[in-house]
This record gives sequence, structure tokens and C-alpha cells, in this order.
Amino acid sequence: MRKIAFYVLIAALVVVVLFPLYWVVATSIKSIRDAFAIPPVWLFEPTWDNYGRVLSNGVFLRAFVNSVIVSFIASTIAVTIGALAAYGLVQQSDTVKSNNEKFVLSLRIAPPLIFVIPTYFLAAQLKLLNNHWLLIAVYAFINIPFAISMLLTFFEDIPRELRDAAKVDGAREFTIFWEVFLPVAKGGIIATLIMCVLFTWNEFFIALVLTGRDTQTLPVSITSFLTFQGVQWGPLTAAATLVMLPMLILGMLVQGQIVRGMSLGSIKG
Amino acid sequence: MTKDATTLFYRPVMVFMGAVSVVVTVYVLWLTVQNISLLRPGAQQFIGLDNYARLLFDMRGLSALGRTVLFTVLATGIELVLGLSIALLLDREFAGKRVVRALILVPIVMTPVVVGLTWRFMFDPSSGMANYLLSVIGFGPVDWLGSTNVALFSLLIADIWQWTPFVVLLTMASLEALPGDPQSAARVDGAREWQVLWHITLPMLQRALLVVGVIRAIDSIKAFDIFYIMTRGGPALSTETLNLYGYIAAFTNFDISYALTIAMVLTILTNVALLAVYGLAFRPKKSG
Amino acid sequence: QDASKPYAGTRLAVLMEGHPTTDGIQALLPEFTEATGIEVELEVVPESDITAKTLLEFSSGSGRYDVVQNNIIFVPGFVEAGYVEPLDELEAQNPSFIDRDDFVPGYLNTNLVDGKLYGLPVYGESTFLMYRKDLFEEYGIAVPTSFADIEDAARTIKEKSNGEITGITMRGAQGIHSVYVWAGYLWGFGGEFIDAEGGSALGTPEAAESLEAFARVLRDYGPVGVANFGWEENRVLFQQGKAGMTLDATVNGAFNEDPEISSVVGKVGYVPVPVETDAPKGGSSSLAVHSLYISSASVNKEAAWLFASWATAKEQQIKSLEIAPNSGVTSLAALSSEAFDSRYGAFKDAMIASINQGNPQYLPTVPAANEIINNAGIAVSKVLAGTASATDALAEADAANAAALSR
Amino acid sequence: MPKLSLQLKNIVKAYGAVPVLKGVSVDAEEGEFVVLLGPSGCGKSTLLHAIAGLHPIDSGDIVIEGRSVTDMPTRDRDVAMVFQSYALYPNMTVAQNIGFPLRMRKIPAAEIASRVGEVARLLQIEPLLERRPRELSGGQRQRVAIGRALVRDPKVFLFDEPLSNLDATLRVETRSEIKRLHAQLGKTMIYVTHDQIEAMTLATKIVVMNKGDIQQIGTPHEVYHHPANLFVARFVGSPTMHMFAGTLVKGADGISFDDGKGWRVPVQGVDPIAAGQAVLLGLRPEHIVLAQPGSGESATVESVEPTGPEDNVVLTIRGQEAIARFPTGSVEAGSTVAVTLDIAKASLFAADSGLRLN
Amino acid sequence: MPKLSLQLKNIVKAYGAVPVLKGVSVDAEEGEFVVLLGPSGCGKSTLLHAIAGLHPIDSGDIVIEGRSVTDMPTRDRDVAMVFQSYALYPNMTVAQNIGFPLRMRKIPAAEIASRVGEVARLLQIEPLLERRPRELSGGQRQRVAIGRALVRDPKVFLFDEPLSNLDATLRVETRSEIKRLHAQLGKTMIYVTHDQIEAMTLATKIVVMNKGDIQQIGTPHEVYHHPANLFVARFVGSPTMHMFAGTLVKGADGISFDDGKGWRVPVQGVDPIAAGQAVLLGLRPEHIVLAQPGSGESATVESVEPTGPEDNVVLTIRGQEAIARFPTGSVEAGSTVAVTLDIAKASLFAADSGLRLN
Ligand SMILES: Nc1ncnc2c1ncn2[C@@H]1O[C@H](COP(=O)(O)OP(=O)(O)OP(=O)(O)O)[C@@H](O)[C@H]1O
Ligand SMILES: Nc1ncnc2c1ncn2[C@@H]1O[C@H](COP(=O)(O)OP(=O)(O)OP(=O)(O)O)[C@@H](O)[C@H]1O
Ligand SMILES: [Mg+2]
Ligand SMILES: [Mg+2]
Repeated sequence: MRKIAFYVLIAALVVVVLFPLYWVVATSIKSIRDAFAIPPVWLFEPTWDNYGRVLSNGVFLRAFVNSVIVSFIASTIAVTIGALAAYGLVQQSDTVKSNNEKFVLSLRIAPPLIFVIPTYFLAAQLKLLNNHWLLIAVYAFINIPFAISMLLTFFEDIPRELRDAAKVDGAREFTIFWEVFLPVAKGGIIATLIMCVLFTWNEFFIALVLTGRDTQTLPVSITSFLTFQGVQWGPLTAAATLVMLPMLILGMLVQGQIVRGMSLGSIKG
Repeated sequence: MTKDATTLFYRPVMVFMGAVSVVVTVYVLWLTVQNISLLRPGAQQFIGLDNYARLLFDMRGLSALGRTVLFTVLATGIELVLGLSIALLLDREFAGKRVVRALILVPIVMTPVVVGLTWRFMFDPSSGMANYLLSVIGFGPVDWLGSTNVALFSLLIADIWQWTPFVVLLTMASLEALPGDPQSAARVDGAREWQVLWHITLPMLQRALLVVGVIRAIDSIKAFDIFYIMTRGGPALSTETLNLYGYIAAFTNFDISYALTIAMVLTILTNVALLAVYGLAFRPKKSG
Repeated sequence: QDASKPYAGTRLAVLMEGHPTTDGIQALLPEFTEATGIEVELEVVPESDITAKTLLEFSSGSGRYDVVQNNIIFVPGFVEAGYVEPLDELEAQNPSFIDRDDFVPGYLNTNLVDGKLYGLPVYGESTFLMYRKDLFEEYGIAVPTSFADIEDAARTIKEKSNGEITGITMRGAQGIHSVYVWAGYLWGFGGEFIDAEGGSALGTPEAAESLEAFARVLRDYGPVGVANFGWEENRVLFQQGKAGMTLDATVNGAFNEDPEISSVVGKVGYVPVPVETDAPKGGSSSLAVHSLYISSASVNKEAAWLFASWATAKEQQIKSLEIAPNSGVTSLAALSSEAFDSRYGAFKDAMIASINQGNPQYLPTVPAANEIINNAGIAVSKVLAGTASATDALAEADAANAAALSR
Repeated sequence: MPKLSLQLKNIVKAYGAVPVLKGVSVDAEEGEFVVLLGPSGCGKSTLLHAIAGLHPIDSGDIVIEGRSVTDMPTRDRDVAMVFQSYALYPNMTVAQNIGFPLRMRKIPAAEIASRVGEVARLLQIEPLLERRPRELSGGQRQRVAIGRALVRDPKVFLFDEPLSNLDATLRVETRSEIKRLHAQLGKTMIYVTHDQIEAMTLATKIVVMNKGDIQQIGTPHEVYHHPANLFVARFVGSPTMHMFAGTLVKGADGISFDDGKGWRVPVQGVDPIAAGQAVLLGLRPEHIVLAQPGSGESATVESVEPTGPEDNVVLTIRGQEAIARFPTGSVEAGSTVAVTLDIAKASLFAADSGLRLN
Repeated sequence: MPKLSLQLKNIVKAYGAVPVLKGVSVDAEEGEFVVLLGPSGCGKSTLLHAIAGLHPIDSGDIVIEGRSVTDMPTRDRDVAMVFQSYALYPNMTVAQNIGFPLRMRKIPAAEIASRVGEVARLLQIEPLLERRPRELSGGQRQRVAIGRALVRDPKVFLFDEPLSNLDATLRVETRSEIKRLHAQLGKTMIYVTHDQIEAMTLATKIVVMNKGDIQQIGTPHEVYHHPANLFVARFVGSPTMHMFAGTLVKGADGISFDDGKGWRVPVQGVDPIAAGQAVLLGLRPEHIVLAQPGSGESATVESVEPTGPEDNVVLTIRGQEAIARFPTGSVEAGSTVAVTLDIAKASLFAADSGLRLN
């Protein structure tokens, strides 16, 4: 009985979560007429034209590659630096910790508007506007605060004795960080990394301003299907589906790595 | 003594981030005391605090601020509660857990522009799914996005849909990191599942939830894509937040200085709020 | 080096908006490179953000883009700021692709500032009134020639169809959408955005009257949710046969007549936008034109010119009718081509009529244009939502516009 | 007939492919004090967890006061448990930790406070009531864990090595508190320990386990003095029982043990048909007692290890090393002493099956 | 003169306002085996942590092999430690846990594998090498923690109650392994335990602490047989030493103890000027021995608690309850027996200061 209720709840959740996705995917393989019909057309002849169009579009493919490069490198940098900083912070006294954390969180507050304009002018001077590293640097910078505060949370759950034990065993700080904290907080690291990747993968405004032809990322590319003469629904939804797919697979793969109750048995008391 | 090594881990990062933020802040402040417009290159002058004075009496800005607060509080609150509930629901072993976990990510994975368009379409009064479903169960059409009373809440729904998974993902990660022993002990001690949750699990998740909440709050204040795509602040400004107003001032009116003034004030106000929340919520625990 | 290709090897950076015309040009680019040896790096960004990006780029003065696309609304602003290059001299130097006479005159003329040509139109449109011939016949309604007629017709349709069919649908979303359509009412009622002295003119009774009429007909006979209707919602509703009339861009004709997506093919009549007064200060049909401009900071102006003139030449426009069809062609030759007729014949005449009486000042073309449109949009939205009276809302917009104009 | 308070019927449990409990059956009458003994890793904690319902079992049935609780959630089983790992609530103070089970039972706050105070006094942690677990020493944490169980009045108490980190004095005191409580409440208690004194003094019934199987169930006396098999004999008692190898031979005076090297002693209570069998004769250290010089067996003192009250003495007796416990300082390493072996108290085991023969 | 391997000079440490170590000074010569004894919460673990450099100390100096390490990071102090709470690396297998300290010292993988294998064999956890800590029983976890220390060859070993969760057999074996290792390596070891046998058999020096202060430093024999004060006398030994209250009186035959109720016994080795002082006469259980009926003191048996080899017997002797340990079954509750009190081995303490007088 409880089991059934549980599965019903899960099913309801999945339906709510997936409905818009269903709509997007369905639209991408529907004719325009079917897509906008009310009552909705549930049975239709799928058409793959939109995918053909999107996939044969060099701009879209390049944007895809750009997004992969930018979001993965930037997120990796952000999580790496964030993890290092969080490791340093978690050893400090409560006041040092909370002061730094407040500062870090306050960095996330600034709306993109504030730094995009100065960055644009600076990058224009340095002729970096068509350079992946500009985007990577900006994205890494804005994700570091998030990474620090999340990882600080996960690191705080690691018993202090583990660090003590590693020190006694002769580990240097970096080794403790690398061999003990990172693996033990793996679930948190993965979750944080996923979020950083998604934040950058989907970021539109900064990308719009700071990318050039060679560095344009997917959100900008996709948004170009919004013309003032209407939305090109077919290609847009097809592109959106293609954009989501790798992230979902990635999400599934990496989340499988998480072991629950990792620290169980490590400490008595 | 042994602390020296650990400070090396965060000091350089903090110093670098601090330096960058100081430079940017000073630069932005410098821009806000002029009247720079992208359409009048070279014509800017120093105008002191005029932009700030202008914002102080800008009814549009002030009501946008109120709306921002309302939206942020509602979005953060609902997303936290909902996200936590879903995380707890999923925090057990069942067939298909991995798939469900990945599917939960769908809303954040979806490009925000597409999310906005999708919801805008679903909220379409005549051909949208929302009203279609209502009509199936016998309710009249709701003017989701065209009514000044409803539009903000429609956006809220879309925002909740998109960002609750963020809370779910991070909460699940925290839940998974818990040792699990104290929960067992509480069950032995006669706690019902909700009591285990309330007395043991939640306190242990407290910090994670707070951080997630703070980040969600900060991001809701800055919410942009959904607003921009779905209503652009309309109808009758009923969904214009301060951040959106700043964006419009910058990229529709090209009034860079005023836009940055808005953004700066928003940043300062948010910072003040953050410090207050932080002071309340993260009261440092006793040493140990 | 080949003397016929003096700019061979030049790399041009071009910024264009996402649009079928851009798709057409993109597809034809290899031909241009073959003909001139010029490499074109085409960057496509969303239409709604292209101006912001362009302006940031222009104000940084780095000359990153040689050619940019934009709306005529901003031309005077660009010119005044010295952001874009006059084209006459370049034209004289290298006329190989240009044929000024082939452009729809209304479109080309919008790009003239103080007699100098600054842009070459790639895309243009106007507005007209679309109505359901079948319904008008069934209910015995005459084709409207005034806004009062429109209101009557809307009422009749709504009543006679028992509310099944909306009298009229128009864009009501705050911002450019509603302003674009309401501007037809404004001019038709004898109003204007900016008076002859360059001051804001939205505080006039004509303006208030026009807004009142616009809002009233939508509130009383318009569809649910109209206050957030953009171009898309409006178009879809009409082409699904759920509305008796709509007043919108000429390009909508193409959608109405596309049997793939429309259920009103052949049932729609097209007439120019009505006027209410006999002495309007300008036409009540729009002239919306998107053109290619050459950045003053470009170091490849000649090559840029070649590209702009090639991209807008009739050959390319005709070819693009096959690649990415679009009714907004700016070439007369393309307009009268077989391909155009077969697709867009149903509304072509009304469209050309609208273009011919199109008002180049339909939307204001001053540097502060965007802000003025924005302020007006808020007023329209407020009245539509019923949160303010037309007079009050416009008075507020008028004050804001006056401030913007004086800034 | 006394009521059965807890019945474990053929409990089977495996972690993946690793079998941990291989069919464990134990009955406990109301008010019984069952001590679980067994080597590290034999499944004692797993069994307690199973009784509490924290791990699902693979098969078998658990019955508490006549009702099968196998599918009942932990909460409804009404057991109190001291976890081997303490499992304190890190976010609560000591007082809140101890009071938690009462709070869950909606006991009024005033009563909670008084009962917590009483338990804290008993465990000598009164000054620590406002601290959090991470501010406590190991033994203090363990006492909090004990307190959390003692504060309650459940159907069954489960103790998993509850005193292992306490100093001797405190251990004696706490042990007698538990004993007193047991006598007073009359509740069934299941108690895991590695401490022989605890096992002997507390238990009314000892269950000896090995590798997920039960080896013997009996009173402390039975288990200590009449171990059912070699495993129990060797496992219980420290220093461990010494085994002399030999065979059973039938003589005129009945059955005797013969070590094959000329040592032959009669043994009692052995089934004559066992004659000829290879056996082990088990003698506990205390069954080797110092005798007057000249009498008994002669033994060489190999080493003397003082343990305080007595010395552990390694002797060579009849060519075999055995440990005895003699009063402090009574013998010296290297000397030769006379000892008597209390064969009457010896245990005899079949060398092949390991089962007790006498 | 043997080299001093570890010197603790006046170590002071407080957690916030709670003083934990109040000036602890201990010297350990090279190869010494120092056992720390003390009640739960007295600061033993804190002291070990301080030696390892895990908690900064407030004042004092720690010297290892002649060099002050007070400001040296843990890594450079080269100590190995078994944590009371184990502190296993949850992400690593048992083998990786044990091999970790070697890996940190860049020992070649092959050697690590062989040393880990050896330690695992010794601790009987070979089959578990590929498991993770969460898949182990409590005692298995503790053995992994021990293994991680034993695998190394540091300057000082620190053991914090390393055997508390092991069964008796394993405990004996591991204890003797540690002893063997100590003899073989000759390294200084500091060892915290609550087990008297461990303390007595392992230590070359016992340090008894209470509430952050040192009570006595001495050999096991000294601490057990000549406790320096009442605290040590009562704390060491179980069952605890019994104290008879009385006064010292000077008689013809020297100083005697007088309980004021007619019992007077001469005592040796007491400074005559102590006469007249209120004192406590301490007798350990083993100093009360069964005598032939009629001889010695008469005592009533109040209760008998079997512990296996012997029974703990509560006797009333001269109006006071004392515990003795008699062979199993030698007396019965309620009976009256004759006992001799071995006054020569008794300890005498001043009632006021608690200091030893003889
Ligand atoms: N973080 C802390 N804050 C305050 N007091 C603490 C903290 N940690 C330990 N203490 C106190 O310091 C004292 C000494 O603790 P320590 O762990 O050294 O005791 P111990 O002698 O090892 O005891 P045990 O035998 O119980 O392990 C204890 O009374 C304990 O309550
Ligand atoms: N999660 C697990 N996966 C695999 N094996 C496990 C797991 N948990 C426990 N075990 C194994 O089950 C056996 C029984 O464990 P249990 O904790 O019941 O032992 P125990 O008798 O309590 O031992 P100890 O005296 O050491 O606490 C052990 O051999 C242990 O290695
Ligand atoms: Mg166990
Ligand atoms: Mg301790």
C-alpha cells in the first residue's frame, strides 16, 4: 500500500517534471500544425526534419563544441579552486570561516550587468572578445563563490578526526585534501560540479555580450531562433532537445558514482 | 602554527577575488556618477549622485524592488520546502532511482530561454496546456500572463519548476553524506519517520539547506531569463523586478549609468539582506 | 593577385540577427567568396539583443564588426554618434552589386539621413488590417475604414458568434509589441510621438483617444490574455480562425496563407490600416526596415560595402525566396518575381499599398527611440490592464519621454 | 511457565554474498539477561540490529512478547539500544540526547528533566549535560549512549558493548547499576560484551556465537565450566583453557586419558564407547594449583607475567606449555615447582568433532 | 644513561574555559612502554593528541628525541597513533587504510603490499582487505586502526584504548603482538587503556592521571602495590581496594592501626610522627585470604558473585563490607568464614591528604 502510494507520487513528480520536456521534444518532431493544435494531438507522424536542419547547421555544431569546452573547463576550474579554498576555510576558526563565507556569497550577489560592461570594455582593449579563455575566466569567477559555499558545507560534514589521522600518517595538507576530503565528499563535489556545468551551459546574458562568432555558446545560438518574426519552433525545440541530451546522460552517469553514507564506519562516537 | 599551510588554500583565492571585486566596484561606481549613454559617445559628464537621487524617487524602481522581495521570498521558500520534500521522497532505494534522479535534472538542464518559451506557451490562454487542463476538469480559462494580478505568480510557477531540482540535487547530495547512525538511533528511541526527519535529519542538513536557500534567494533576486522571455516585465509593469529594470535601462534605453546605478543599489541592498540572514541563520555553533 | 578581386583574402566580421533572410544570405555566402575572394564570418545573435551588442561594440570602438544589421529606428542615433559610415562614396567607388533603383523606395529612403545613404535594407514590412472575409460576409459586415468601424465589426463578430470567435486580436504585450500596433491607432487618430519641435507629444487628447480606443476594443472584444500577446500569440490565434480581425505586420499574410499551418487560407481579406481623422500627421501604416550598416571603425570598409551591396542585391533576394522564403524582400525585382507571387500573391497588393503609404516616422527615430517606445509601452499596457486611464498613463509616459529626449 | 519475552527463530542474514547470521535461534524469557559472546565479527551487532529492526533480515522470525515483529517498524518494537558506535545526535546537547526517547513518547518536560538528571547522576555525567557530543571524551560519549537507553522503560534492552570505553571503576559501578535496573524492572536484556566478568556476573543466560552460528546457550556456570565444544572452551576464559592432546583408553578403573607419553589419568562421566578416541583434555589456568613441593606434577616456570593481584605463569607440564595463575610473586621464572592438576574439573573434547565428551 | 625519547614538560591545555591538562610532565626513555591510566574524561586522549600535535597546547613543551616539537607540524613529529575513535578513511579499502602511512612516505608499492599483508595477517583481517570501513564490524574497524599504526616504524607510538572492542582471545593475541613489536623495535610507546591486565603486562611505566593532573608515575608493581595516594589505590585494581578507617596509635611494639572499635594491628614502615593521625588502611581483595576455620578473623559472607575462575565475595569483616576473591564455589552466601588479612601488604593513607604513609 505504502509502496503503491510512493510510486504514484514518484510518477506524478516525473510527469510534472517531464511535461514541458515532453512538449519540447514532441514539438521538435511534430509538424507545426500539430504542435499548436488544441486539444493537443497525442498521436502524430514524427518528422526528423528539424533535427536534420539543426545538425546540418555548422553554427549550431560549433556552438555546441564551444559550450562543452567553456562549461567544462570553467566548471572544473571553479570546483577545483572552490574545493581548495573550502578546504582551507573549513580548518579555520568559526569567525574566519563565516567572514570569508559572507564575503564569498556577497560576490555572487552582483548581477551580471555590473561586471559584464567593465569586462566587455577591458576585453575589447585586450582583443579577447573572440577568445574562449575570456568566457572561461568569467564563468569560473562567478561560479567559485557557489562552489566554495557548497563545498564548505560538504567538507564540514567530514569528521575532523580524519584529518587528524591523515596528519599523523604523514600526509601533507594537499594530500589530505586530495586523498581524503575529495573522495569522502565525492557526492557533494559531483553535485556542485553538475550545478556549475549547468549554470555555465545555460548562461545566456554574459555569453551574448562576451562571445564572438568563434566562441558563441548554445544559449545564444538557440536564442537566435527567436526572430522578431516569430519563434522557429521546430529547429528551436530540436536544438533544445539536443542540448539537453548530453547533460542528462552526464547527470545519470556521474550521479551513479555517489555512494550513500560514505563516512559510515569511519568514526566511532 | 600548523594553520599556516591551510591558509594558503584560501587566502590567495580570497585576495584575488577581493581585488577583482574592488576594481570592478570602483569602476562601476565611477560609471554611476556620470551620465553615460551608449548612444551619446563622448558626451558623458560627471553628474555626482544624480542617478542615485533619481532612483530614490523613481516609483517604477521602488515598486520593482517590492516585487523583487515578494518574488524572492516566495520562490525561495517554496523551492526549499518542495525541493527538500522531493529529496526526502527520493532518499531511499527503489527501482529506477538512478533514472528518476537524472530526470529530476531536466528542468535545470533545459536552456532557460526554452523554459521561458515553453511555459509561455503552456500559459497561452487559448492554445496553452494549462487552460486546456483546466477546461478538462471544468474550469474557465485563467489569464495566466495577461492579468496584472496573476502574471507574477505564473512566473513563480515556472521558476519553481525550473529551480526546485537545484534544491533537490544538493539536498540529496547532503542527505547521502549523512552517516545514518543517528537516524537509526532515533528510530530505536521511538521517533516516527517525521520525527526522525524533524529532530535528526533536518538539523544535520541545516547548513546545507541554509546555503542552498541563500544561493536560491540570491539567484531569484537576479532572476532574468524567465521574466525576459515570458513577460518582459508586463503587463503594466506587474512583473518587473529591479534586476529586469536595470537590464531594460541598460539594453533598451542604453542608459548605462542609470542601469548600473540600479544594479549597484540592488547589489548593496541584497548584501545587507544577506548579512542579516547570515547573521541570523549561521549563528556560529560552539567550538568543536 | 587577381585584379578583379582586389579584396581577396579579406576577412569580414558580420553581425546579423536570427531571421530567414539571414539564413538565406548565409547559404549563399560561398558564392560571394567565390566572386570576391572575401571571407565572411557571419555571427548571428537574437534580434532582441542585437542592438545592445552592437552598441556596446560601437562604443568600445574596437571595430570588431565590419557590417552590422539593425532596425531603422536607430539609424539617426547611429549617425549622430558617428558609429556608422555613409555609403555614397563607397557606392561610387564600387557599384558592382548595387542597384539603388531596385530597392522598394520606401525601404531605402528610411536609410537616408540628411540626404546621405547609411544602410541597405535587407528586410522590410508594413502593417495592414486582416479580416475574415467569410465571417464578414456571413454577418453582413462592411470592410472597416475607420477604427470605429473596427470596433463595430468586432462587436458584431463577438455577438453573432456567441463569443466563440473573438472580435479582434492584436498584440498587447508591454513593450515594442503593443506599441508597434497601437502606433497605427495613434497616427490614425491624428497623434504622433514627437512633435515638430522635437518634444514629446504623447500628452495630447488625440493620443489619449487613440489609446482608449485601442484598449477598449481589445478589452471588450479581444481575446483572453491579450495583455501579454506578442506577435506569435496574436498570429497563431488569428490563423487558427479564432479571431475575426487582426491588425499587424504584412508578413503575417504569409502565415495566414500557408496551408501547412493555417486554417484560414483564402479566407482573409487585407486592407491598409484605417485612419480616424482626415488630417493625420503621418500614415498609420508602419515602415519597419532592417538594414545592413558599415561600422565607422571598420578597417575593411570597401570589402564591407561589397558584402552589404551583394547581400541586398536582387539576385540574392530572388534566390533566397527558394532557400528561406520570406515576404519581407526589399528588392522590387524579387517582389515581382514568380516565386513571390506564387507564395504571397494573396496579400501582395495590399502589402505594397501599405508600404507605399507607410510612415517612416511610424515609430520615432531619435536616439532615445527605444526608451520612448518603452515608456509608451508601459502606458499601453497599463490602460489595457485597466490600472490607469489613458490620459493618466500617457501623461506619465509623456513626462518620461520628455526627460529622455532632454537627456 | 515464565512468559517468553523475546524469540529469535532461525534468523538468517547476509550482506550481499557474505553470510553473517546463519540461522540463529534464541529464546529469552521475561526478565532474562542474555549475554552474547563471540569473536569479533561473528554477527553480534548484526543480531541486535535485526532485533531492533534496523536491518531487514533475509529469513526467520522475531517475536517480542508473543507478537511477530519481523515486519514491524523499529519504533513499534519498543526496544532501547546502546549502539556500539554510540550514534549520538550531534546536534543535541547531552541532556537532549538522553531525553530524546522520552520526548518521543510525549513525557512531560518536567519529568524528562528529572529522569535525565537521575540517569546523568548515575552515570556521573551531570556536569556535561549542556555539552554537545563532540565536546566529550570517548568514555563520556559512551555514557551518554548508555543513558539514552537507561532512561527508558522498553520491552527489551539491547546493549552493544556498552562499557568498553569506561575505566574499571566506572565500569564496575555502571555494571552494577545495570544489574540493579534489571532486577528492578524485570525487563529482558540482550547484552554484547567481550568482558568475561561482565558476562559472568550479569548474565542469566549466555549465548556463544561464532561465524554466525550459535555454539552454546547456557548459564554462565555451564558455559564456563561445561563448555559444549572446543570453540566455547577456548573462547571463554582468559587466559585460555589449555588442551592436552591424547586418547581415551579403557582400563580396569574405567576410562582414562592417556597422552601417549606415559601420563594417564582417569576421567569421569565419559561414555565408555568413546574409548580409543583421540581427545583433548582441557584445563583452565585455575585448575593448575601450586602444591607442596614433592607432591603432584613437577612443572618448570617458563615466564611470569604480573597482572596485579596474580601472576600469569607459563609452565611446562609434561612437555606442554600451559598457563596458570598464581598469587603475585609466588613463583619465579626458571624455577621448578610442584602443581596439582584438578582433573575432576577438566573438560574432554573429541579431537575431530570438537564436541564435549564428559 | 638511556636517551630520553619523549619529554612532556608541564603541558597545559584548556578547551575554552574547561581546563583539561593542568601541567602534565612525563619523561619516557627510549624504548619505554608508558601506559596512561585514569578515569574517563581525565585528559588522556587530549594528551596523546597534544603529543601528536593535533591540538595546539596552551603552554608547556613537548620534546621528542631531544628536539622540541611543540611548534612542529604533526607530519614532522613522526608518531603513529591509534585513535580512540578509529578515524578510518571511509573512502579507502582496509588495505589502503593500512597502507596509507607508508604511501605518504613514498615506500614502493610492492613493499607496502607486503607489509600490509603482514600486519593484516597478524590482526586476522586478511579476508577483509578489500572491504571498506562501513562494511566491517566494530572490532574489525578497531583492528584496521591498529594496523595503520603498526605498519609503521615511527619515533613514538601512541595507542588510545586500542583493544577495547576486541574479544578476549584476540585481545590477548594482539596485546602480545604489541609487546613483541615493542621488544623488537625498541620504540617508545604511549598507551591508554582501562584494562588492568593490559596496563600491568605491557607497561614499563604507568602514569596515573586524574582531572588533568598526574597522580603517580611508577612501574606497574609500584602503582599496584604501592599506590602513592588514595586516588591511585582506589582507581587501580578491580574489585577496588577496601579501606578500613581508623587512627594510628603508638604502642610498645611500634605504630599500630586502630579502628576505634577494638581492632588494633601493628603496621610497618610508618613514620612515628604520624601517630595520632586519622588514616585509612587499604587492603586489596587478594589480601583477604580464606583461612582454616577458627584462625584469623571471622567474616560473614554477604553475597557471592561468580566470575568464572574465581568468585567475587562480599564479606563483612569487623563491621565493614569488603570484597574478596575466592576460588569458585569455595564459600556460600550467608555462611561465616575465617579469613586472614595480609596486613603486611596493606597500604596506609592519611585520611585528610590522601597521601600514602607507609
Ligand atoms: N571540544 C571540547 N570542548 C570542551 N571540552 C572538551 C572537548 N573535548 C574534550 N573535552 C573535555 O576534556 C576532557 C578530557 O577529554 P579526553 O578526551 O582527553 O578524555 P579521556 O581521558 O581520553 O577520556 P576517555 O577515557 O573517556 O576517553 C573531558 O572531560 C572532556 O569532556
Ligand atoms: N555492510 C556490510 N557489508 C559486508 N559485510 C558486513 C557489513 N557489515 C558487517 N559486515 C560483516 O558482518 C560480520 C558481522 O558483523 P557484526 O558487526 O555483527 O559483528 P560483531 O559480532 O558485532 O563484531 P564486533 O565484536 O567486532 O563488533 C562481520 O564479519 C562484518 O565484516
Ligand atoms: Mg559489534
Ligand atoms: Mg579518550
